[in-house]
Amino acid sequence: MNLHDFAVAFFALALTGALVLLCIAFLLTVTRILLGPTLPDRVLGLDVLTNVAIGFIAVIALDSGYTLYVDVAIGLCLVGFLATVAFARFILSRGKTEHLRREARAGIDAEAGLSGGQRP
Amino acid sequence: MATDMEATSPSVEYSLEMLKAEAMVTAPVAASDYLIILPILVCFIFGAGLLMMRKRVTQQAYFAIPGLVLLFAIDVAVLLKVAAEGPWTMMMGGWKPPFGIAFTVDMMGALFLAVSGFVALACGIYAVASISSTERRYGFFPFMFLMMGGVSGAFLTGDVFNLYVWFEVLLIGSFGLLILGSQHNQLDGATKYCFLNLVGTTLFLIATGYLYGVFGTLNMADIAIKAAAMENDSAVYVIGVLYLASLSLKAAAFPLNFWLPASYHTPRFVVSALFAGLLTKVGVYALIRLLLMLFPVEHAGVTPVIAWIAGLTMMVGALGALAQSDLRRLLNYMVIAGIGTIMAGLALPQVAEVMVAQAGPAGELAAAASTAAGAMQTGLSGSIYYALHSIVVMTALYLTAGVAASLTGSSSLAQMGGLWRSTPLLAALMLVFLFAVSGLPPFSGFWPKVALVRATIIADMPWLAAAILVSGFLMTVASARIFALAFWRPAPEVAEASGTEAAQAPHPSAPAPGLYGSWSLVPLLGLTVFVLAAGLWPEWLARLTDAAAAGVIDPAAYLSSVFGDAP
Amino acid sequence: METVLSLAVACLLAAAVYLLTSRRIIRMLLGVVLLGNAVNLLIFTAGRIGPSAPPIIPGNLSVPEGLIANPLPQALILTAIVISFSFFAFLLVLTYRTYEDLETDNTDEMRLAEPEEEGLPPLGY
Amino acid sequence: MIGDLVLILAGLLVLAGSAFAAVAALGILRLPDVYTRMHSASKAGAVGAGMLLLALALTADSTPTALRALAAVVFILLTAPLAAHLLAKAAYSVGYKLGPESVLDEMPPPRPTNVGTDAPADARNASPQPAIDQP
Amino acid sequence: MTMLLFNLVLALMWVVVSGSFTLLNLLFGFLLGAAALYLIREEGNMSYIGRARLGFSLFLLFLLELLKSAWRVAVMVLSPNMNLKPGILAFPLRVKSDAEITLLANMITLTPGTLSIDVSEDRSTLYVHAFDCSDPEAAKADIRDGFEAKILEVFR
Amino acid sequence: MTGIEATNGYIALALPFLAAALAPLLTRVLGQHAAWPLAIAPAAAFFILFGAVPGVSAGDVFLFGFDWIPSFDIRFSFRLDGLSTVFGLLITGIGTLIVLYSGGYLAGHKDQGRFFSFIFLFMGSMLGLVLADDLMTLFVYWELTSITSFLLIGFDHHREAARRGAIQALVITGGGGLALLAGFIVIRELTGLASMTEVLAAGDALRDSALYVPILILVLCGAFTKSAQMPFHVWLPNAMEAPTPVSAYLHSATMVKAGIYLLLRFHPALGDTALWTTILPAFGAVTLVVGALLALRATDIKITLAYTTVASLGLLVMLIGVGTETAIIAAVLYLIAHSLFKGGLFMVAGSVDHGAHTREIEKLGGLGRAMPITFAAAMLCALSMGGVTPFVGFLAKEEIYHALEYADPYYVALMIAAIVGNALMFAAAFIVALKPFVGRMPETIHHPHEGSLTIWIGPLILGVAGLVGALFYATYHQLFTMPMASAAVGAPVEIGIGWVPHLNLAFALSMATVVLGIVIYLLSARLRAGIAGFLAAVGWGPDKGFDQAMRGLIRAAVRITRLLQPGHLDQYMAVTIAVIIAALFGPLIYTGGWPAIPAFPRLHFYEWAVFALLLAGILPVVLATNRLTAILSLGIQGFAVALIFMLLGAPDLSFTQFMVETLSVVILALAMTRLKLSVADHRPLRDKVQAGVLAIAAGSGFGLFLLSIAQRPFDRTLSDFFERYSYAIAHGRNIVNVILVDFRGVDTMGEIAVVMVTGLAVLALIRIRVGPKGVRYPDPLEKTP
Amino acid sequence: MRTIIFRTVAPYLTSLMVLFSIFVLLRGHNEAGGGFIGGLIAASAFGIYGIACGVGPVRRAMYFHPMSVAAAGLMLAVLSGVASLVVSAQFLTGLWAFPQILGSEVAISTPLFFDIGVYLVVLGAISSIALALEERDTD
Ligand code: NA
Ligand code: NA
Repeated sequence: MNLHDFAVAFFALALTGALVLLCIAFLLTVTRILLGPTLPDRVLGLDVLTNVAIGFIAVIALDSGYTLYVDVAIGLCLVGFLATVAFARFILSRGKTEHLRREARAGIDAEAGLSGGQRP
Repeated sequence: MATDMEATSPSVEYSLEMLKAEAMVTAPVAASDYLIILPILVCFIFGAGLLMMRKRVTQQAYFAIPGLVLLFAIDVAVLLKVAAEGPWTMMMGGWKPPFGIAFTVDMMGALFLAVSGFVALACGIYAVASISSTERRYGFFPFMFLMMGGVSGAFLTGDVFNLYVWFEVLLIGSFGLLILGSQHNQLDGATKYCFLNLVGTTLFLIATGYLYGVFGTLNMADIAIKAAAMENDSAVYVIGVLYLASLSLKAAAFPLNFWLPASYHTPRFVVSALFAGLLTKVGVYALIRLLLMLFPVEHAGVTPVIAWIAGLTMMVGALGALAQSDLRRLLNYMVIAGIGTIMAGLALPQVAEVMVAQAGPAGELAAAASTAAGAMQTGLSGSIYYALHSIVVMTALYLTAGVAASLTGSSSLAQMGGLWRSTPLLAALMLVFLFAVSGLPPFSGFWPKVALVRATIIADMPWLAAAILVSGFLMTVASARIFALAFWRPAPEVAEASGTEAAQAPHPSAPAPGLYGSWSLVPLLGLTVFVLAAGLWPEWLARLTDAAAAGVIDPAAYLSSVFGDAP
Repeated sequence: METVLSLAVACLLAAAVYLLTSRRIIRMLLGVVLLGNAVNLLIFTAGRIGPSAPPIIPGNLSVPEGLIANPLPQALILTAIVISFSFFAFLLVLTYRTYEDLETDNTDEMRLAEPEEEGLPPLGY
Repeated sequence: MIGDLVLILAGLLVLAGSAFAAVAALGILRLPDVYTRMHSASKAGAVGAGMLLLALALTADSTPTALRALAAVVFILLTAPLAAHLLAKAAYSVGYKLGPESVLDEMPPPRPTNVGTDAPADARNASPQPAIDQP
Repeated sequence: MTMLLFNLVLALMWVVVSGSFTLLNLLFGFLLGAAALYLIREEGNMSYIGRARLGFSLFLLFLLELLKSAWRVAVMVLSPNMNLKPGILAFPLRVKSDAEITLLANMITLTPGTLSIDVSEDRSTLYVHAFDCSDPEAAKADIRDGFEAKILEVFR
Repeated sequence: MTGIEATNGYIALALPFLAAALAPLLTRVLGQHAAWPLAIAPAAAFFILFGAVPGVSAGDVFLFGFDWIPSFDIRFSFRLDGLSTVFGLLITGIGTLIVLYSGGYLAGHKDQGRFFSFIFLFMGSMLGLVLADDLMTLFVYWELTSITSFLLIGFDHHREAARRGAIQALVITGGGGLALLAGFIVIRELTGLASMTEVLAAGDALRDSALYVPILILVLCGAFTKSAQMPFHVWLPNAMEAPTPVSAYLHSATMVKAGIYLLLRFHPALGDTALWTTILPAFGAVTLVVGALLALRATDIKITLAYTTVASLGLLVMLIGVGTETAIIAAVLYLIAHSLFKGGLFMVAGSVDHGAHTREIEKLGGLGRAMPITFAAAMLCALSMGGVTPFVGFLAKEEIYHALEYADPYYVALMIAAIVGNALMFAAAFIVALKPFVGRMPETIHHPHEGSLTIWIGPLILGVAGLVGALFYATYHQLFTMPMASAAVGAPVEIGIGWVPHLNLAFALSMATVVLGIVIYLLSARLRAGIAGFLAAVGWGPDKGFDQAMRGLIRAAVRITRLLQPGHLDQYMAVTIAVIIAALFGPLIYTGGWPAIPAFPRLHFYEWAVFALLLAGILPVVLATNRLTAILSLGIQGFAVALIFMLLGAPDLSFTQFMVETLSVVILALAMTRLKLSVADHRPLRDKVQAGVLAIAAGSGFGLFLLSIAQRPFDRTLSDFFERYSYAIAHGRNIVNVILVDFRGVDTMGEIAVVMVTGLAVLALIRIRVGPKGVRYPDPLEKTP
Repeated sequence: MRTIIFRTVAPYLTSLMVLFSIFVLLRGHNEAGGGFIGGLIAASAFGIYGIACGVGPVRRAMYFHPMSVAAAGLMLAVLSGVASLVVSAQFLTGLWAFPQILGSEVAISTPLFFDIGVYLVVLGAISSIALALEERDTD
């Protein structure tokens, strides 16, 4: 096995490994988004999901050889940021109303051990 | 200029001209052929232009009305050209069929186009008098032009997916018009209208996706040819029925008509008028185009279903009209009844077996040997005629009701009144429109109804003929009630309207009394001209609708306009 | 792949229908988004899943090299995506305004266009 | 030779990047409160994606593509801290408290009047808003 | 001046991103950049010079710290027993200008164990969330002597 | 064409319409005197038609017309034969008098011009109806008479009774009209007969046709409703709400005769079958007797006359139904006589009303001195109506009894009905014509006076005409009755009956009728009370039934409409989706277009992971009880879809999907910022089950059909074309983008129009606002440079 | 969201994104991208600017009302189709010119203007929506 063969084999293996890791990352991130318990947690989850997706795109681009997929990744960078900003803004605004402050408290309760999401 | 530039381009291969000859329609286009694209261009350019000047509310009319006049003139020119020369096609982008998007206009499309331009002009003139500056500022005219762009595109396109796009254009334009004003009932009505119509267009898109999956093409002429070569394909059958469902929803046919009575009475009268005239008819048009022209075999298979839809729609519409106490909501149901009548003409099978049984009893007398094809031709011609009539008359009715409501301050039958005394001309126009919508002679609704009854009787569907006549009867009752209660009856005194009625605030979207001047009568008179012309001297229109129906049943001219004479 | 995609379409559509038949407009809005995605995948699948090479002609050629993914459904879907996004935006703002003015997102409680307490029409003449 | 080394380097970057991404995901799952999770997201997440894009840049078949991948890395690095900051600020302002294991909080509690008002803090932002729905 | 500089940076980025190293493309990028900057003309009143020179060194520092930071997070997350003592520090700022504060805050976020949450309204305090608050003063000193010092050195 | 030029025919047909157009103007200028110039129009039409009489009485048939709607094979054509010409003469002749009468009767009325217009429109319609040859031409005029009578009956529209009468007339006659239309269309389409001329020529074939029964029933529906046969008669008395000239014209001489005309017209073609001779006499006899009894019961002289009209129509239908030559002759004689005397009597009633300001029989009396000419006219008409010689009524009555004098139970029954009916009508005639003028004048009447010339000239002429016709009976028969009867019989007939009584059974019965009539007249007050008591005991009649039917119809309509349009979006949506599912499964099951069972898909593990991600995104969107979780999960499934696109070679799609999905979630968040929505979001179980069933059906159906389509061979021609020319001609390497901006650029044009309109619509939605409490906010001003 | 940090960075991010959006627009004909995506990115850029600095600066930055921008875009797209009518070609037929500018060949074509029209429409309409919503939020 010369260097070239090794490099190619290693790279292929690395890609497979990366895909496995990224699939795991997807799974974990989705779990956080679903578990919550607070809105910032979920938004954070979505932010990480964006990053993982960017990485996934990069790996698929490497795997398939269609490097033009990098453009998709760039687009995702841009709007991923926008999404996080907008959600931050959303969280900030929802803090305004008394009603929602109750929700916020409930969210903190949930953080303190109560189950998330399910409340009358 | 272009040829110059191309010649100097180094990256263009020497064989570019050869390639172009292979892929493109290279012959220069006759100036008159551009007519086919002009309705959309006019709508878009005027719509966009008016949007740019939307803050100059007082000047919009000087721009919008000439635009609508231009649109109507172009539409008429298209009609005249089709009448003189038959269907013609323009390939968008110059790509050969079926690769590019074809715009093909035949008699049916041209008729719908011309009448839609006509009512748009009427509504535009009416709107100048009735639409507030706020509503102009927030885009009444752009919405209207863009919606007309969608309507015109739907009538002109020869490509199924493109038809979907025009549906969406007209739908979003109608959304804009529907919510303009933001009255509470408008918001409620718009919610129902929007969600249900969205489901309808989505179903259309789904069917189109399947269609592409089966045929690999989107050009209507191409599909017609390919479908004719397929024998009883189950997928085509399913697709045909899906189109039927989707377009029935667009056309507000029972049992998919919920959105119409839930919303049409909520926007401004002129908007209701425009909607009532056009939107549902686009659905009917598309149904004829797609189901009857592209899939005649599948259509023949579902004619009993369409007959049921037609009959029930007529009954639902007519009974609904009787059940209403508000004039606008009553008119909503009249729209539906009209759709049922139109659908009756689409319920006639194209296959000849049906008539064999019929030939017997009348055997010795059957001088005019009727065939099922004749039934379909008559019925379809009647349907198209009725649809055109319905476009004009429903528009006219809403507009007239708008003036009436502005004069009486209400659109409730219980509170309107005295108009026969105070505004006899308006009342007379209303009466003409009411008789027309009821299908009484000598107004425009009568002849198509005769044609439809004839066709259903030839096709041995007497119950459907009975349904047409009974719904006409119920509409007559409803019309007579409208006239008696809102026009003949003296206006209820304020003291009389005590108790619950006086306690109620006026209908929120009822316009202020006396808002409109005599300007609003101009479009009404124009519409009346059509109603009378199509009622007293119907031959000009009957000939056109006959040609339109013939063009659908035997689309050879349509196909050859797309692919040339050699298929 | 078609099988899985059909399944995905089925799931998306089922979810969309489930949400669209709700009384809450917010939920219906979510249904609209899912419906849009379902249709897009449907068109994509109807255009068949062939090779996964993107339909882009490499810089040194004038026609694609080998087989590529079917470009036409992609273009159709792009149009459809844009349109459904526009509709979504409109419906969302409509919902927002409806909620502001009518103070509910429950369609059962919105009875302005078709009020509950309608009397009979005039029975006289 | 160089190409092979680059390929191996890219392989290493791919593995490291995906590992960081997975760690970031694990981090937001394991860490106790939203603020600690933010560390994981903004650092490991950004680095993970960045490394994978870097690997793409290394093996890209054309310079423009490689440069675009690098531009994407820069963009991520530019925005990741910003996103974390905004989210953290929003969460804190609204009143999402630190987790119970926290040992210190020197930040003043959110003032009710200030919470989320977004009022312009200085003259520069005092752009007049059209008063629309105030009768 | 600063605008011109940033405009040039934009033009260069355009060339990089579009991948066509021609004079024309640079010119085009410059024009586009100018247009893009025109859009934000109100906000572009930065008042420091020499950013181009310093930017690069800062950026390298950034990258290094970032890598370290990510590594520490990874180690912590993967360790079976996360021994956390998190909390929020109030860090008194010496840097004053918007740009400096922004730079510092972003750097702090990308460095190990810390994350900027907010700047007080009077711009005197930066609130920082830290993984390890067992010794707050030491942590603050780290920042003061590290990044803040560097920024002050570079900018003044 | 000999006797009459087609042009003259068209002129005669057009004259009333011309007058209708001129009437408002003339009335504005000349006031009530406009009646004189206006009367020229019907008079001229009368003379034009009279010009045809010599030819017609010689048995000629004049046909003229032109192709009206060749596309529908409909002609605008007319037929002048004995039947139509005499009808036309009655219409125009009496019409002339009515116009004059209206001039005086409505003198000074502010809507007199409008009234003239309507009555001329009606006259034109009626004339067209009787002259029409083409069935559709006939029908158009038929419906026009319904429409114009609607306007005339509702002329005094401020009164609810007038409005009710108008609606009732329109509903009943209009409804019958639709049946007639159906009948005509059946004739036209299934037998190929397009005109009266053709129908008359094909009588035998028609009677033998299997379609005879439906055709007959449909035609009879039209005729019976128009000619007020029981139980459709209710509209006629209620139509008395119209001004008296209208009653005199429409409800005596013309419109109600349209049905009779139709029966006479169709008699040669459809008559003389068992069905015909059963249905018509049955309806006719009942109508005759009931109408006559109701006439006696009425206290308003106009109503009395109206019911006698009903009775007369019954008599006519009965005679036509009997259908023998004598019966038809009798019908013709009676028809003309009736037009003359009933028109006259109605005008008399109007004059009485005009002079005494009441029409209540109990409050009338002693007017003879004050209104001598009217009294004279009344007596002339009444004598004719009573069948007294030498009046045309006598001729008719004699012939009627001739026609029925057979010792056959069928004829005996009809004869009894005829005698009873005639006697009752005799009494009614004198109640109207004699009682108001003789005896003591009640105190309630002040200053009774004779009307102007235009008021009394009409009834007098009609009364005299009835006398003259009988005296010069030979000419009368020659010119009018024989041509008419010949046309109605379908063969030339001779009529010889004169005013000199011959002692025969008919005369005896005639005398008996008179005697019985006198008795009834004398006992009229008691009889009236008796009938009224009986009716009160019954408590229900078709008139009440009409109201009940209308209300029932509306109530039923309301109930059905509420059921079908309950106002709940979720129900609308569920039904809509259920229908869509049916539309999918119906043909799928019917044609068996199911997919083959697919092999297990072979995907990479990461592809499975992406699909799992999709599922992981969908499930919480559906199931989450927390809205925010649902919204964020929406982002997850969107990402998954985008990744699927990318994996399958669609970078543009993937790019766009990422952008759009994220932006959707973002604007959802932006909009939700202000909504004080509760985060919790529960759904009742019943809802969930219903939605779940629909969801599973829709999902599985569309998915299966998609799979079955994906299993078919595919035609990739279009894409091959795009690939070949994308770069070569369109200079683009991204084929998808080239499709978007070039190959299918028009799609994109529409698409951006959608985007633009969306922007504007959102702006309109947000900026125009009505506050929650209905407060209108000022038009916001935007501050943009 | 008017934190010092965000406000300082946002303008530069915005111009960077606008630049990138134009890049995506112009290369769309040959690689992934195009007017729609470009327009969305540009609208996102203005969205970020708006969130950071408020609606007023965004409105002033765009100078024209966003809906006018959208209308101009539609007009441009339509007119680029009309151009082919001038040379007697079918509507929307692509016309190409490859002039030499400063030594390099530049492709100017009606499809390019069409795509720019798409870009403007999307930019205008989406910004208008975002600004309208944002305005409602911050008053
Ligand atoms: Na309609
Ligand atoms: Na519609």
